Amino acid sequence: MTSFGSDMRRRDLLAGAAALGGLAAAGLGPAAAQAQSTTAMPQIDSAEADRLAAEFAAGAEVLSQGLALDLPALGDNPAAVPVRVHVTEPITDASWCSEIIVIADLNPGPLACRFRFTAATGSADVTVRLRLIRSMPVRAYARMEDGRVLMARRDITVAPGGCGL
Amino acid sequence: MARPPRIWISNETPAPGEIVRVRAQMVHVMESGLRLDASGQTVPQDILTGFTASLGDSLLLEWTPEMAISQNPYIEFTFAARHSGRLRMVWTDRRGVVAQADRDVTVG
Amino acid sequence: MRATRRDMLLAMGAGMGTLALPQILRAQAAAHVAVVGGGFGGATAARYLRRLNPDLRITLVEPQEQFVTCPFSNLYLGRLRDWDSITHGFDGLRAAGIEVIHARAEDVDGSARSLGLSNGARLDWDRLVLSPGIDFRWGDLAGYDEAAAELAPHAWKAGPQTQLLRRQLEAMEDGGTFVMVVPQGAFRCPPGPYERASMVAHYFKTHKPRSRVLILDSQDRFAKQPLFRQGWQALYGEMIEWVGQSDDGLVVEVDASTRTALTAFGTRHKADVLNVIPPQKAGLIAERAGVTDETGWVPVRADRFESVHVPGVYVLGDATIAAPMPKSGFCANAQAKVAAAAITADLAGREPPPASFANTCYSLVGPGWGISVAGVYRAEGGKVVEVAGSGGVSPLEAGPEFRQAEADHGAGWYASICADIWGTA
Amino acid sequence: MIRLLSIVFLAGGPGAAGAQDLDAAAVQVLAGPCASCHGPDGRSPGAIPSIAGLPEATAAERMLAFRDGADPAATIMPRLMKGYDEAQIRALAHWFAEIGS
Repeated sequence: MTSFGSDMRRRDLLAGAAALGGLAAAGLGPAAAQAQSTTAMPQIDSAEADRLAAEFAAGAEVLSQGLALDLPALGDNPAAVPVRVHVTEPITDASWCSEIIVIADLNPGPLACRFRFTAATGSADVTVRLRLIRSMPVRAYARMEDGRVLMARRDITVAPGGCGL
Repeated sequence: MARPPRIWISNETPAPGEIVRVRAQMVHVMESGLRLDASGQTVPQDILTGFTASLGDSLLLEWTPEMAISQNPYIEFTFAARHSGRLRMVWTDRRGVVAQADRDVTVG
Repeated sequence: MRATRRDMLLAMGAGMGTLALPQILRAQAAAHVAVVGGGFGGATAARYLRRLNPDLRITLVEPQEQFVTCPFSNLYLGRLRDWDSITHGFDGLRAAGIEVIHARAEDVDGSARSLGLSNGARLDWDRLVLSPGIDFRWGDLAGYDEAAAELAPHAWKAGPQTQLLRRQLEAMEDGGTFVMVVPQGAFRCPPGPYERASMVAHYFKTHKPRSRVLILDSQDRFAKQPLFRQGWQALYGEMIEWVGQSDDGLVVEVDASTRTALTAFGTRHKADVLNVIPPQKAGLIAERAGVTDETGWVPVRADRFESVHVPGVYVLGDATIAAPMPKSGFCANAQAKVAAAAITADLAGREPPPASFANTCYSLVGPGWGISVAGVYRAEGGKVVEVAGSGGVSPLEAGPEFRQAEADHGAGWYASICADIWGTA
Repeated sequence: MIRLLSIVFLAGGPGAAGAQDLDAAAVQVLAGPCASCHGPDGRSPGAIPSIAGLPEATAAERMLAFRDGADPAATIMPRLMKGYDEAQIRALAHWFAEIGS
């Protein structure tokens, strides 16, 4: 995923913008009409996402193992894309996850949400629903109490199915 | 508040250490702040800003949603049931606490 | 072998210059195009290839001797159509000079350019068209597998499943509940579930007026939503209840033996007739041909609907990733015409003409109450795009004449497109 | 069956968007979706009007009126015609006029 400008689909953007504008989920009117009433615009690249990631890692080496990111490869409803993030290694009193962030690279605000856990949680497994403005990489970072930073990343094709949605 | 949050919990009487799964969803407009109204004015942002889950005195989870979270925010999480207590979930937005839900968890 | 002959022809053309052109065209005109799938995409492709180049050899591979259309199968459930009227044979295609083989396509070898059939035959092809429709992601929804579908039919491939669902509706006692489960992820015919709910409600209203329709939806919005809801209110009052994801509509498990659907927040809905529309993916042969990607669907070059993975293989219809074009019969038909033109041009060594597509989807809310959505599309930068300013849904404020006209046009569309595809009216 | 037609633009005019691309093969593709409602070659077996053989000027006028929202009785055609420019509409009118003649 490098060039994002050339493959933008109009409907992709419209529906995604409507989703971020907050109207789409309300089911009001055709997508085009919704899109005209939002200022939502995608990031032009992953620079802000990279900055957020670097800030989170704070200099620690980022490991691409131990964290799972589940999301559909095809997002046919950009207003509600289910995303699950979970640490796959055992959570123990000695090794537990204190924080997770989810980044949607090209959303107007790439930081989608943040989770904090405690030693009492005994687990690190969360699912939320995101609105995505267009096809993009989605990533998650997890901070382990021992200082390690774990990372997972998936690309999602946002392609609303149409037919008067 | 249109209605209380919807809660599902995989087991309210878990074995010690059992991983309990929780689903929670509340009604919230999640206005992104990017939308224009009919007169072309920006509709002010109005999103959920925080969610916490605790079991008795133990904090389990803090969630900080941003505007990318879908309308009627949904969260699913797990925790290890190490002691009995009241599972309390609290939702806040700019106005303060907007919803709360409690479930008693009895570890047996 | 085919590829070799093609290469030779190209080499001959290069060597002999323009004088050889007529001979080359004749030789290439005898090329063989195999088409898998006798539905809206495949049968259209076969017929239009024949029209565009009468010298082509065209073989259509379709297991069924009669094709039953998903469009208008909801009207069969509502008793507004009989079975024969949605069933189409292949005599029209044979009469047009297309060889029709009733077998299942089992495997595709994209480099050897051959196709294996369930009857043991192998077909060599110069170009292959796959229009395989959908298959189900059995197991994605807990408790719902092929055996469960015999108790709680999906009826999302028209045929015995559709007839089973109608028999169950007919056997249901007045006062019963019809429950429909609408899946997560892209599925065939986005307005289909809601037209089905309408047609079942029409059947209930006319035969079992104390019964109800409950739609359990994995999403918070659906195709033509305001139009459907307006029509439901006007025609069926409170008979149809729609429950979206935020209202605990997402079903996570099904028990077909007790006809029960369990939602994410733990509500058990007991149905008298349970219709589960399962999560979907491209038809199996697409996977075997190596044209699907990690989404389970088929990425295609928008200007010709050729696979991005396997050159020479064209893929049409519901199996493809063609958004913003929806997964509709009309779109498969439109894509087939673009692909047929591209294949014909390609075999003749010409650039394909610019792609142009349209879609019109009619849904029947009740007798004399039709609604529609339309769109015009073209290819741009490798993607399908909707032409700015085109398309949209029927106006919400339209009167009865408008709804009646759209109901009539829906029937007219069906007659026309069936004539266009199978030569049947 | 489908003749190769040489499209002459009587009214599209030079410089009309896309006109230079409209050879016969292009118009045939453009006309593809019309058959889905109006029947093969524009000859409808059902409730939707046939368009094969309509006089070219009449057909173009009607399609342009649909596009411009000037036909109050129209249902879906305005939404479809907004997807085509004038040169394309005139080429379609010519195509279906020729088919019927």
